[in-house]
Amino acid sequence: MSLLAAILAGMFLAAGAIFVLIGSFGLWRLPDFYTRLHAAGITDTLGLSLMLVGMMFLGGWTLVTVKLVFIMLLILLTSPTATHAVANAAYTVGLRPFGVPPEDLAEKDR
Amino acid sequence: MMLAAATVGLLVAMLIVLARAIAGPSLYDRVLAVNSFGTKIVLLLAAMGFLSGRPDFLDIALLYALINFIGTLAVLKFFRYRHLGVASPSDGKAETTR
Amino acid sequence: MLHALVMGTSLAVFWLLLSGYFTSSLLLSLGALSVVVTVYLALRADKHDGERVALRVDPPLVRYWIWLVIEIVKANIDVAKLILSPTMALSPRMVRVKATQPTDVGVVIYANSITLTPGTVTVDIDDDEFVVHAITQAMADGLTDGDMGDRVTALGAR
Amino acid sequence: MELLINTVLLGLLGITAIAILMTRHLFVATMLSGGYSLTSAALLVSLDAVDVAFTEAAVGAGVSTVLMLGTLTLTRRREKVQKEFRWSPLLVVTVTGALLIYGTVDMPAFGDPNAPALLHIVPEYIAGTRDDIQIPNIVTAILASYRGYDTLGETAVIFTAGVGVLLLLGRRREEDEEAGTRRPERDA
Repeated sequence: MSLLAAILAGMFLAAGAIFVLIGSFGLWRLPDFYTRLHAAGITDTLGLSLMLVGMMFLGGWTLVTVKLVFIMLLILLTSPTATHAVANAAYTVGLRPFGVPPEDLAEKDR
Repeated sequence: MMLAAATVGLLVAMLIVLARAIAGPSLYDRVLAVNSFGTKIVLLLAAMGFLSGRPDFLDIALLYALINFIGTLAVLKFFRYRHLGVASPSDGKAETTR
Repeated sequence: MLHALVMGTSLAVFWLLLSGYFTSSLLLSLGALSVVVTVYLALRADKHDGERVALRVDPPLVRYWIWLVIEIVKANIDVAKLILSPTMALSPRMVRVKATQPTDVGVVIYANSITLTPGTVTVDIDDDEFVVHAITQAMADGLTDGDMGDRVTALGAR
Repeated sequence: MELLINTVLLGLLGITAIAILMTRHLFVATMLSGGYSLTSAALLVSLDAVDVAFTEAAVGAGVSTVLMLGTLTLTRRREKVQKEFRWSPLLVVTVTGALLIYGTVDMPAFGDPNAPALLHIVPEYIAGTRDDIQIPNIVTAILASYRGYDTLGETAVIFTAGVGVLLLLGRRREEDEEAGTRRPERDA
């Protein structure tokens, strides 16, 4: 593995880990379910992609990289669906969002 | 080196997310936290493959990504329709938030 | 027939890439068998519900992906700053966004793009309107000016 | 590094298990046990038991979560609170646990290459797999070929169990349809 690839891998891994940590921290810190959805989104998109790209640099041009690409595509395609499903389930039963002005909500939820 | 640091970061993140899964407060927070936990396990498995020098273990990470998605959808289908069979719209509102 | 051929070829490529066995004749023949069975089952399922979703990769879609990735990175940094700021100046909004895409696939791409971008999550869909939860007023405004929607419509998804 | 990962994963398992014990809410217990399966499968990967990890991921995190949810649709969402403390179950559990631990005293040390199970027939399997079965994965070769009848029996048992569960869950659904709409439960 060349030095450049090693440095790039290290940078991507570090950045990804930082974003994963920020996302998890947000999941703990934010006040309600709907805002926490966004924090989980950080982990699922940028944190995950950056870490996997870093690992691709470690793997080089091999089948390992192909598998990493598959994992990344799979999660990027399925995570919005899962997020929407959770959000939709919560909204359907009328879980009230924190801090949203009342004129935004449907009649039944006010 | 950086890989080890990133792995430690992942482990810390997993602890925080587990705390959210246990603390709740609503059911949906827990589902979200467990789903996010699953994503981190996928990353951890991939990182462990590289740490032990055997990246073939990625197959399991791939399987996890699939299982995690299917599991979340099954849980939410259960939430919305109260059973796992055919959906009937009248059941959608039966669940309270906690 | 063409459909079956394309599907079979892509499944075979997928199998080879995942397994990494290119030489053992026993394993290759087992892989080929599984491809044939999968194609047969998929064709049967096609007959049952008649819906096919074709995968399409062409320059406009690739351009959209690149634009989306840049948007996602920007939104990630915004939300990360928000989480780390000591005051956490949240101003959550629920906004309604019109989906102008003529096809189901277009609507799905639009809704998923909104959700994939941190800061905005599609919470509900009524016919052609999305209910979107945005974590700040600025994120909500960025969505309602309709740039992303126009771009998805311009894709001309069938 | 490996030690750190193992320790943290074991710690996570412990925390999750205690949380499952503490909660009275059955749905929460189901969610957490899904997380428990994911974690324990990661632990199995780090112990190099990849095939077991595969099974744990598919069965533990996937199928059993769905089965437990299916069960939850048939029952209440909350555990009944036991009023008085009963000694007999505690006694049974303690004695059984003590016996099991006593049994492990005779077992060979973890990873001992001279363990009896590894001396008798395993070297033969390892030597023979490549020429006899021509499958790269030794575990697969042993399970599906050397011990093929064994595996067939196990699969039959699991299949029977699955059919049984489906019959139980399926019957309830027909009853529901006959009874019309169901009364919504508000005990969640």
